[in-house]
Amino acid sequence: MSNTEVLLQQLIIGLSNGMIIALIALGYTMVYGIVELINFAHGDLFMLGAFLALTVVGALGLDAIPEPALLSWGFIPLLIIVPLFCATLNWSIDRLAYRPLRDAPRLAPLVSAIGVSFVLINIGLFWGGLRMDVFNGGVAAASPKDFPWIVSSANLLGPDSNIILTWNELLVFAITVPLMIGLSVLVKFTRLGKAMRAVAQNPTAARLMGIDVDRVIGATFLIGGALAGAAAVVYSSYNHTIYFQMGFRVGMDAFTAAVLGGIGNLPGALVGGLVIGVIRAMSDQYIATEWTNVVVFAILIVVLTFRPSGILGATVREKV
Amino acid sequence: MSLLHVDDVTMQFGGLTAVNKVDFRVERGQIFSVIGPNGAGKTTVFNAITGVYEPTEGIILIDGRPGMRPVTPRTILGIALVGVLTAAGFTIALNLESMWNAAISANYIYKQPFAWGKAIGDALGHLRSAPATLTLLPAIAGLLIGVAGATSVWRRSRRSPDVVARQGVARTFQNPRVFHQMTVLENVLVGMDTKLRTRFWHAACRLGFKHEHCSSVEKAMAMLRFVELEDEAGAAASCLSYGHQRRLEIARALASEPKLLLLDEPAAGMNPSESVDLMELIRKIRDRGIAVVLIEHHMNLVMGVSDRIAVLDYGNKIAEGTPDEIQACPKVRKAYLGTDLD
Amino acid sequence: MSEGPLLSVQGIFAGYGPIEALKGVTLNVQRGEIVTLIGANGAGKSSTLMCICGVHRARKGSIHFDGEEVTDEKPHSLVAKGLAQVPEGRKIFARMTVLENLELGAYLRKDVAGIKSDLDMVYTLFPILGERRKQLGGTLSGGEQQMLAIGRALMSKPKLLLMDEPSMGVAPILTAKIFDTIRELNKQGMTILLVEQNAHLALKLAHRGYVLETGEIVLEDKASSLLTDPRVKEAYLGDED
Amino acid sequence: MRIPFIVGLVGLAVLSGCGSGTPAPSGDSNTTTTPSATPAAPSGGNPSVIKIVSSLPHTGSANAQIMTIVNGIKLAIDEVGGKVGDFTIVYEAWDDASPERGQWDPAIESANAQKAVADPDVMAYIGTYNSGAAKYSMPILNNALLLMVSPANTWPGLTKPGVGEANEPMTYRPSGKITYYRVVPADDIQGLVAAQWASEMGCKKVYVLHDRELYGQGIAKMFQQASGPLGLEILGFEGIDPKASNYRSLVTKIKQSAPDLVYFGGTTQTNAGQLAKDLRAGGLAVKFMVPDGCFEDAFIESAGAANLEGNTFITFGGLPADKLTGKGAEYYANYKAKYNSEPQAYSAYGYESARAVLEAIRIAGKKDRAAIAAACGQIKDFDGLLAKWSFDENGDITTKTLSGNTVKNGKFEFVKILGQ
Amino acid sequence: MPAGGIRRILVLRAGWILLAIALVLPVFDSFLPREFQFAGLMRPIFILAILGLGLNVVTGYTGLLNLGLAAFMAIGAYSYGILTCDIYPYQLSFWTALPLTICIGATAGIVLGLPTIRLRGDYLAIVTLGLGEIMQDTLKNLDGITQGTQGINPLPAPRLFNYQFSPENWIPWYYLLLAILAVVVLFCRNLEHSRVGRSWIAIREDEIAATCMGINPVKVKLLAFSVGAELAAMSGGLWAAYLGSTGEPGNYDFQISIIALCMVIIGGMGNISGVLLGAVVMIGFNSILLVKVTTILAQKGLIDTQNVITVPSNWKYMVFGFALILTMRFKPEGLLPSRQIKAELHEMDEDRRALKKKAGTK
Repeated sequence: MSNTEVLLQQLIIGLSNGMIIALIALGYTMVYGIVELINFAHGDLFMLGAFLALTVVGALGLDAIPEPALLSWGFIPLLIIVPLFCATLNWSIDRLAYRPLRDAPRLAPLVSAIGVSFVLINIGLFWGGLRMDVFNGGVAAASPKDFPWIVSSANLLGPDSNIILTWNELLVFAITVPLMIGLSVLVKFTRLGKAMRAVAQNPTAARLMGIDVDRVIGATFLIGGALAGAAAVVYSSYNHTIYFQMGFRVGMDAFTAAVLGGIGNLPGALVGGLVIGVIRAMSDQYIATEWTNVVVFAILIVVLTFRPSGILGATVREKV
Repeated sequence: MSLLHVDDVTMQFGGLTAVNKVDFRVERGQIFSVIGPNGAGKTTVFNAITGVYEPTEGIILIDGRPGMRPVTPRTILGIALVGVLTAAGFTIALNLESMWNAAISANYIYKQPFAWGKAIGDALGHLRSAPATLTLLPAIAGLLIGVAGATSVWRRSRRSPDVVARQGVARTFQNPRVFHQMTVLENVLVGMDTKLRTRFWHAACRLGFKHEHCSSVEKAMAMLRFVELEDEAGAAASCLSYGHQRRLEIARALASEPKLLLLDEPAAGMNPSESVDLMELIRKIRDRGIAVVLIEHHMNLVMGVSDRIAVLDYGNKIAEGTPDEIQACPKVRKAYLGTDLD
Repeated sequence: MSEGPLLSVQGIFAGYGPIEALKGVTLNVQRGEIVTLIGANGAGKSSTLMCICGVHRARKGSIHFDGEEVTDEKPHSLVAKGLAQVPEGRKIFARMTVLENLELGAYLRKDVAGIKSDLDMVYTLFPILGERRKQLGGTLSGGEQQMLAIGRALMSKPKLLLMDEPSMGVAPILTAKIFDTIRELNKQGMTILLVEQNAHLALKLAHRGYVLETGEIVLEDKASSLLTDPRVKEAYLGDED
Repeated sequence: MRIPFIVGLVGLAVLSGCGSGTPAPSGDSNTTTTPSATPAAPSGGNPSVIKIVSSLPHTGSANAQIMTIVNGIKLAIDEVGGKVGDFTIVYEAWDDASPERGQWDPAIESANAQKAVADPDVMAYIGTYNSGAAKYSMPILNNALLLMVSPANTWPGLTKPGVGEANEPMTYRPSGKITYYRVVPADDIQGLVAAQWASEMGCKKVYVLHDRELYGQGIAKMFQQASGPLGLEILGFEGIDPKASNYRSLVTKIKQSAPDLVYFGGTTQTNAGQLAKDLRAGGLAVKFMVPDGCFEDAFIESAGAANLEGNTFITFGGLPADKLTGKGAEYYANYKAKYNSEPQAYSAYGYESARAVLEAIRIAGKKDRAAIAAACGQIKDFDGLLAKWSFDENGDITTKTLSGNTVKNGKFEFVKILGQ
Repeated sequence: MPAGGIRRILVLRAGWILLAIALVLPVFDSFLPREFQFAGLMRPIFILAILGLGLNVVTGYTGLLNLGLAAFMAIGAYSYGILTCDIYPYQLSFWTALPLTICIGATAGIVLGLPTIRLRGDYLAIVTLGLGEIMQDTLKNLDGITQGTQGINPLPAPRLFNYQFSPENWIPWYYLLLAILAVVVLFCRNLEHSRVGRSWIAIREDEIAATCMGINPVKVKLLAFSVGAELAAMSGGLWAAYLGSTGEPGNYDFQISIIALCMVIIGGMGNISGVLLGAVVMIGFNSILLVKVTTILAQKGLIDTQNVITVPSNWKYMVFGFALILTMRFKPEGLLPSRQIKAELHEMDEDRRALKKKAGTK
């Protein structure tokens, strides 16, 4: 492989990974923007989404298809069921664990979120013990699970090309980009989007406008959950391994992306995700894999030294 | 030299000019009022004076000194030091393991005595023989990042309220900002912070701590007596009524023994009789030799107590003068007071 | 539609934590009148309004609006029933345009044509808002923000308008203008409950008035009578004249 | 309202110590124990009962493997009818993992060791699963001269001088006596054998990866050390992040250097499956070799059988259960009959270590820790699962039988015996 | 209000009550049947309580959310390990190494805090969270120095006069750690009631108002950050000494930071007795109660190896999680009421005593 090819290949890998990170980061940033809560359970919600995706794959027999077609039809039910499930779950979590704490001290919902995260991890562990074929009869509940190929792995650039670009990478973009555009449109132009922005800026005033604040916050969790579900499907079909503890690391990457881009800022999440994805790929290639995490956080600290509110974050001027 | 110089101060927020070329002077022992409609930029001027905001243009001098951290040789030295340390840090970080191997692992034989001198020599020798990409490059990068980072961080915190406060400026806020989780007495003690000398280790081990603590508590009680809050000294500040919180804020501000006191709408939410008491209090503060700058809407209070008044409208100063001059000024009547003052 | 007062508050108690802010407040607002609630700071005026519009929950007592019991209703359903508030300190959405702010006022309404005509009505009432419709709310001056807050409340087509300290922090010249607008609105048939620090101005404007002291109604009368009441004069009007 | 709540929670914490159940036979309080060079075993307990405990991580990822080890131990005890001589053998399976770790926890492992030392009935300690955990319990147990037999520790430094750190293994033997034995061959042997096998298969250039864990990095280093003399060229030696979501960037980098074989020192839990997948997805059709940490069904499950088919090679310090003969075949049949399931790789070692403990008790013939620990070292030509074996002077098992395995049709397939 | 008296005593004297219980606990414990004894398991509580007190300074007093305290604990443990273990040339004793460890922790806190301390709330949270993660990576990668995942062992136990502490005998350890904890508590209490503590709390309550009073926010926050780091490093050093090994770098992970955070919040933010109670509840629940329950269930044979749901240890996360959620639901301000309540009870004893003294002299 020539050096240019390597660079191109790493860019493709970095951007694909970055897109997935960005999709999860959106969930963090939306929830943070509206209730100022670091939703620690978000990564684990994403993990449960991946487990559901695998369960659906097993139930529909998608794993039995030996060489999947370009785009397996199975993708469509996955993309409906999993986001729906994650959205509902996220909404219920908000309803049961966070909503009662709206007036509590600031860190109380954070601890509650950590608690929820533990519960979800435990559910993931049990889920891995399901007596289904895709879970190998549930004997090794805690082991990583293989997520079968449901999209063709044939190289689109031809079998002899050194650079690998498959439908898997394209699918990441094909799902993520429209979701992001849709989300921006929703927040900018729809009635719900306006209500969300109003609640984020001033909940009391929003209430006086006749906005049901709890419902709007619920809707935000719903959308954030759906994004996590979509991300779970994309992640699983791209990486093919899921395990019950994966939420923490993926969630941390996503949260870092959200902060790097400027938390509460939707385009910021995208920029942050892509930057982190690309840095990871480049560090793996040109520095050393074992130092990649250190490199990412060193860059985060340097960026925040010069831009304390993240790349796209606006400087917040406190009203005195 | 006047106590406070505000010269051609302009404040812009994202293209919007909140304050436009405002200038005024406050003399020692004077009560100076700033009036004007809401949004005219009065509080913004306060924030610029106290260092909460940095003015886009213009100069603010307190007792002839700008209210920001001065560029001293120490500052430059400090930034240079951060740069050098970052450079050294980067270089050592990149070579840490190999230096350790050269110095410690290579020289130490299990449970044998260790030659420290040789180890240090070996470590430096190793660093000298390492390729430039591992020594010079990180050192230069570290120096650049260190100096740039330190400068950027220092510049951001250059104008900080604490610098202004240490020059003898204290203030209150439009909405009282007392420390809710503290007692009333502790609130005042926080105000005295700049005057206290207790160092960290003294505090931790209670060395020579008692004496200063007792005298500061005594002073704080005197402040509370001055604003007639001594009965509430042990209560949580959050339990105070709105009016009491305002007085607590004044006591806290006075505790720092300021030369200049800025009061942001102290009479908001007071009924006329309370306003009269407040007027009295402000005069008493002035009599202690403290200059007072006042933002207020209660015209009776302003006119009754002020030595001079400045009027702001849409960020511009439209008039300045004694209360009588201001009341007579047609421009002010038109823009602010309304033609019939009833 | 039922007869009787538009709004009737019966002996409500409310508080924050251990502190009792309201101790049995009772008041009525008849259709078409301006009622004012005056009192010192901390007397519970704002708390009363917050209870009426459902943001704060009353511990005891009942609230009837337009003949219906609404004591435990949520703010959004009260807005739907025709109750709007111009909150204390204006509470503009600073990072939204003037137009978006006004549109949020009509959040619960579905009649596109009605919203359009009301928007025009607000623009005629406050021409400055029309000029600045694309500007962010946070960049308006204090008086303009107050107008925007009133306009925003009007966009929900309320039957009763609650106003909390519309003169607070507004230049005397603008205060007069805002009070003129209130009078104008009332002439067009709007019922208004006005909470005001500036007792003198408020009593001059209103038909009736209540005086609130430490969470209790201590006086209730025609506004003109209150203006001359010696107790009121001493405590709230002072040497204004 | 407030007080009952606080009191309740404090009470809960206090009660946790009391629990419920029948009080155990009382003995001297261990508070009177004085420290000294000679161990003072707690007296008391039931003279006719000998307790064997195991300390293995029941929580988390290795759980399935651990359960079959525990079953193996139980099987060995059942085979002797729960009695050795006049002593009734009692077995307790302790957990050295904690929920927040998701794996073994140093605090719990060392607490387990202290608990075992304090209990006068405990005469043998089977464990640990992880070599890292053994470092905590070994000195404590050794000081009390309590026999410790590990079914799974493979870090060479635990027994062999000169392989690990400068102070290993003396540091684990404060009493100066050997009380720690293991029934698995250590990693230096496995690393060597793996390198030999790679060379036999005709590989010239190798890229070595490891998971930066004690086991994985250790064995990768052993592999690297053994490669030099065999003429294998090491193209790279790199640690991976076991929590990363994929290794495609790394695979691209490896691809650039065009190796014949990628060796990964790591386990299923440290993402061996993901690495295998990414090697294939990255279009790198080279041989992939992993050590026995991946010799469990979970590896095939997590990697996806298709990704391993034919070009993945696994070394294992023993034979697969169904390839055992003689005593081993007997064990395999009994296990399947009793538990109605297939044993996993290390189950046989659980069984073997329990048998070694029972044999030591039999040789000692009395309930005395020092005697039993010493007796274990005297086990010679024991009829083991693989062959007859003894413990050498370090406490290592003398068998060096390793098997080379591959994956065929979604199952491990035995290829050959290595290292003989 | 008859309960008021008890409540008052509980709130105001919680520290003394806890100390008294801790002092007599080993005696009480020795009367319990052996398999139910638990006082020996209390030692991790003391060590982690120091960590909790460190976080209390950073998060409880100063309001900086630090999610990477484990990094400083790791620094402490590894510093202690390198300074004492005989595979390195330093080979200091416990009593020299521990203060050095604390100094290293404080320095690390300042160095790492300098570029980040100005970040607002949640940005600092993510930076510290990242710090916690990369510290493990760094310690693993520098295996030439730290032995990587081998851990540094054995580490010498302390020696006091001619007495050598040993892992077998837990009673001396118990009292040693209790004494160190008591010193740390005293240290924190002195700070809390001094100018330093006041400026921390002022910064937490209202940063702008505090700065306008002349408090330099950067200095004050940095001080708090480094005191937190110092206490964390201390607990790391003690932890390593207690276990006789630094353990793997992976042991100092996010879970440790989270446990410390939960201790502080469940106990009651900014309240020393609350943090101590939080430590007892959290660690007691985690390492004593759950372990005992599992053992009892295992003895009763209620475990089916083939089914993940019937293994009790698999439920630990669930129980732990629900405990956190429910505590926050019903006691969001923590188990022990904070300073606020104390203030409402008019009992800021320190100032009150000073006041009384003044009244007496006049």
